Amino acid sequence: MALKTEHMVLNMGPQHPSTHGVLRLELEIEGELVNKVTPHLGYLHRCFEKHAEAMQYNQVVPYTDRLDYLASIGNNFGYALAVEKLMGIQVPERVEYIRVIMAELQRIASHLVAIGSNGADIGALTPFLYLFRDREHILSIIEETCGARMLYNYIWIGGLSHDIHPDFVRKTKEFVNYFKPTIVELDNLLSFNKIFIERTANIGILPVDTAINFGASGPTLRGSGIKFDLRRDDPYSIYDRFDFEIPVGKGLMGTVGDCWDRYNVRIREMEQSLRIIEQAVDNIPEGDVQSAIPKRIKPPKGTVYKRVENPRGELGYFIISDGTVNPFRVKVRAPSFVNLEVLGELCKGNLVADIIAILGSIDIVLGEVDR
Amino acid sequence: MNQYFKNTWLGIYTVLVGMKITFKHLFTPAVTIQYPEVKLKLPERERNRLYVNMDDCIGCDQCSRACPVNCIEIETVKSITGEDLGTTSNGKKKALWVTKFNIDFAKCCYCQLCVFPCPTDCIYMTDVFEFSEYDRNNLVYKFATLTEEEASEKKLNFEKFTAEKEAQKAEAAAKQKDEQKPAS
Amino acid sequence: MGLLDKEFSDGNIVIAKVDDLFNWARLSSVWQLGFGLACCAIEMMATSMSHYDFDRFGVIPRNTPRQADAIIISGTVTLKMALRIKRLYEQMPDPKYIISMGSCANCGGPYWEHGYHVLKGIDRVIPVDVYVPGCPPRPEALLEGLLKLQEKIRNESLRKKSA
Amino acid sequence: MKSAEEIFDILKKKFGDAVLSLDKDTPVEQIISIDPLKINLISKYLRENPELQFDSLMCLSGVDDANGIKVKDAEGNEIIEGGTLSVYYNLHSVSLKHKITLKVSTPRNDPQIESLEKIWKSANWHEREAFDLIGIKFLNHPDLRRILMPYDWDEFTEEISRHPLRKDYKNPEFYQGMKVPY
Amino acid sequence: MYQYFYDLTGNTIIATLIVAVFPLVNVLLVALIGVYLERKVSAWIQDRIGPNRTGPLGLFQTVADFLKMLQKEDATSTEIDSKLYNIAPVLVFTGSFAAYAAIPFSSKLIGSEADVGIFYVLAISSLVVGGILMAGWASNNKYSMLGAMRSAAQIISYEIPTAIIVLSIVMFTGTLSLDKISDMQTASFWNWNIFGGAELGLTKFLMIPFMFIGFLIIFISTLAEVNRTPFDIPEAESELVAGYFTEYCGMKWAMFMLSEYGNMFAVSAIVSILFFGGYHSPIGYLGNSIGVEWLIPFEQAFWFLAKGWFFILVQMWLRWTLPRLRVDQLMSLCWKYLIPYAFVNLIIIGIISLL
Repeated sequence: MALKTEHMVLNMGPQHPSTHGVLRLELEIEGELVNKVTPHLGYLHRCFEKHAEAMQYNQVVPYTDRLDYLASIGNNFGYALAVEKLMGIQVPERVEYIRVIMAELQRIASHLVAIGSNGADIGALTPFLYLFRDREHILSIIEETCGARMLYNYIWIGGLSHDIHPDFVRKTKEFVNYFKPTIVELDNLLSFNKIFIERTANIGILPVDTAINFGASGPTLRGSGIKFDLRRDDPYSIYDRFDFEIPVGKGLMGTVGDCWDRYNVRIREMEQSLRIIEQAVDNIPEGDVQSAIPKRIKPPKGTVYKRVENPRGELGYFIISDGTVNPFRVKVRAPSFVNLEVLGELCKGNLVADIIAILGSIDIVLGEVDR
Repeated sequence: MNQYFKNTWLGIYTVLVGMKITFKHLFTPAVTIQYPEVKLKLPERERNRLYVNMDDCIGCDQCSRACPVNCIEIETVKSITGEDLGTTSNGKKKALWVTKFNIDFAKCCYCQLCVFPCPTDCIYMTDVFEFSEYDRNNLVYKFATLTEEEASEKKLNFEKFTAEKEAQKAEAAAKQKDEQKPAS
Repeated sequence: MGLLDKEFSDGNIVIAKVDDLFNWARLSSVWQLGFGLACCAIEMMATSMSHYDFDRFGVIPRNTPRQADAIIISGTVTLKMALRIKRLYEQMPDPKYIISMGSCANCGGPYWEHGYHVLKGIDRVIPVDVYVPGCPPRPEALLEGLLKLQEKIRNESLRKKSA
Repeated sequence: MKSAEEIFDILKKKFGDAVLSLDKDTPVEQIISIDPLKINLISKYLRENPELQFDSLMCLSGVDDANGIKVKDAEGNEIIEGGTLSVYYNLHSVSLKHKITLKVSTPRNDPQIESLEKIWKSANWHEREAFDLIGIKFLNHPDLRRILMPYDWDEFTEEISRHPLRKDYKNPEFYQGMKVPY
Repeated sequence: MYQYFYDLTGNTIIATLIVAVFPLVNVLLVALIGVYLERKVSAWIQDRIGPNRTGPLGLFQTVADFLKMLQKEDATSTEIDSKLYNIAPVLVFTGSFAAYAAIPFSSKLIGSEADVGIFYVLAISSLVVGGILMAGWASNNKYSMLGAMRSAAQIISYEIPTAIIVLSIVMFTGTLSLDKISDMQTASFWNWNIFGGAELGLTKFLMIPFMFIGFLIIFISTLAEVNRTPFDIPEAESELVAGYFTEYCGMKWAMFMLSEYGNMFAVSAIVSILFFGGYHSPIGYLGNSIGVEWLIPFEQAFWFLAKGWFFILVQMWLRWTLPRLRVDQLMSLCWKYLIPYAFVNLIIIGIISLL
């Protein structure tokens, strides 16, 4: 006869070192075993959508920065593409190239934080610091061009806020050369460390059909072994011109779709981003980056849904225009928001320590979850 | 059983590999920038505290309208005929007294949207970022060069001027009426 | 203040020296509550990383409020979060300090006008010692804010406690 | 790959009146309007039909159409009466790679839409968000609570400040003793 | 040592005091320097500088931390079990400090030359578990509770491989006294137990690989006993906030830290006594060669401290390299790997020493 036991409710967050911000998880635990996870959001709900309704179209760009603050360029990119699609603007080649390079640099920077904090959650602090050190290189490259370290307000509707800095191409190439060996070092230090593998392999397995049904995207979806990348499957900007692979989870250390696969997909994606940058950085055509910026941004009546592949997944902007200078409604389909929903499914029957590993491997940014 | 020994070996081996890497880093020089003593040279496009060159400001209010945050407050008073406000450095004639030009840096989001529309390039971003304060009110920067007395004087002047003008207008209108009356 | 709960009515040389010593101890080991809110949290993390190295100033993150001396409010405080921050603040032992980092924590920042769910300045809930402007502030700016805080602590005295 | 017209024809044939119209006027996106209380049946069909296979719900956006009449209430606040609230569904098929946008409209004074949580799990939080910010009730939703705003928001605020993304929303003065406006 | 100082001073009280104070000073110094070194080592590994603004090279950083903690308010929750809550840090500290009584710093500097030295150390360090459990329970905090439970399970499990390896050394040397074990490894590093002990012959060479395995096992398991990474799950920062001392602040928390660093040194000392010759110099004594007899105990103390610090540094190095294990993996590492290996090792060492 089983003893009657009571479940303990453990509140993780909003202030907790590894909830990546102000997420609150309500864990129902039995000893260390987790029976149920209920995420509570909204501790960083900053009313983006209300602000967007009160702003003019170009004034929304600084606010999009603050959604996914680790990948601001990607946010700007998606928003600019959406409004451009609504207005039918064709941007110059040079702008396209710079946008792609910037977005890929930002993708690397964002993955660095994601990988690092995933490692730090599991207890390896040193790789985290190494990765932040490398991220600093990317920030300084972007900073030289647009003047800010994190929130760039760089990609505008129809163009860019600044042309690239004269040193940009040289520094980017230097960075690519610098960064390749550090990926190898990271692999040796963390990815193939036995303890790290033990902690992440076979943990939080996400089957493909569940992932799709939950709308997961980005590395979370690709970690489950499906080749789906918007850069390839719904090409935007000029991504169809570049040659790159889509890394997917293969179950190298355990089962397909476990934490290690999601982690590994991010590292391999950084390598692919380097490839794209290498291809693009030599071919930037001449031109004026601000020539296509409309004097007055007043899109016609209509709706548009534009999605881009942000580091965390599919970032979609659903914009309704009523023909005035202010958007009528801007809804953000934030990848973290949707990916986080999987957490409840993944965590059942795992230990408390695994929750941290799983949450780290999903890689959420609370600014985007709560908007 | 094989797996058992393989695990043991992998455990020890990967730990040693990791230790080798960190050992190498023990002797790599630090990348730290020792802030108060060493300061990085910031790039020229650096976006930090705004500065307004009031000599060039014509009080057109464009920056304030471009600001997504509404952190720029501008109040202007029209100049009266006869007053010479001078010209800006790119030759624009000033026509407004700027009595208030406040930027609240506690609200500012440093997006640079206010810089682009300025017709005289008098508002721009500098690389000054060290301006922490003990009191939040000190973060409201007042750029207007006119003192409060001067500002109120200008306001009064303008009111007087408009009043005079109104009076003149009224007089002229009355005159016109007077002139029109006999004609009809 | 633990051992030193008695207030001293008027100063003398000994107290002044003890003051200096204790102020020095407090200002050289400001342990922050490891706790990030929003965008600024990333810059706060960058400050503790290799490039800027918070540890040089003796600042290390402690995860529990019981062992922390300072909170760096790094980002937008929402109404939902404000009550939790207040509770964290109350759990910290005296003497405790608050650095408000970034526009959002200072007064709501970009969200001050239409932010229906944003607290317009953390000083509406807990007292703030230093305001660091910026959106987000550069890591150097945060360090400068910390230096300002150290300056403030240096001028404190046993006779008149500020916390 | 199927275009919006083809999908519309398939749906019209199958469901008749529940599928209202195909909106072709908008510049970039074509929208199929659907009856709010039949959306779950149609969605199920969309997902399970081998020709369509819409296996993923990309986005679900609640919108306040603000097409009613603006009136002043007793306290002088401008509120909107009548009109509709809408929900847009952006669907996508990972396997067939086609997209479609659905729209349902529901009266503002009693907004009710069938929940899609059973069909696409991702609808769960999106619907909670629409309930939270716009105030649309999703029928048969397993856990229809606020998601972004505080759970006790209703206790501290008046009727007009319940759902912040409605166009006639007015900020409350205080929440739990904290002043809300600047 | 007591006898030595009694002869020197002729007063029991003074002799007792001196004997008691020396390890205490050592523990305090270990904590002071240890915390500083920890921060510096982590900084160097992470390409940083570490504390450098408090005093020259930041040397006074820990002093400042300590002075600051003195000033902190003793903030507690109202729901605590205040008796247990207050006793816990003292108990933990006592446990780790009491172990020093039997540790020989040099041939003269030894608190008690008990014949059951190593047995005593193993026994008394288990007292820490009680303190930790008390702390976890009394704090009335779920994180503390989880941390305390983890800690109890961990320390008790890892005592088994430690004890087995100690047993094999005891079997090999034939004594429980730490002083005697050290004394057997005198003269040269070639005589250390890790190199098969002092007796030359075939057994010595057969012994070397198994002694090495023994050393690895005891190093790993003592690492786990003092809750250092990769076995720091009781205070796992990213999971349990701060583990069993989540609710402690100010000086009470400092007691925990003090005992943690005291423990670190204690286990390093045990490892160096069992395998690395204890206080004996690897290269012979300066005092012997120049004929100054009184210099030898000081040299011995130096070598002992040097060995202890070396292992502390290795512990730090490991800490800043490795991620942490999960609680069940920690257990399986202990029961499925360390204990079988230790047992086989014990049997083989037994057979070899019979040869």
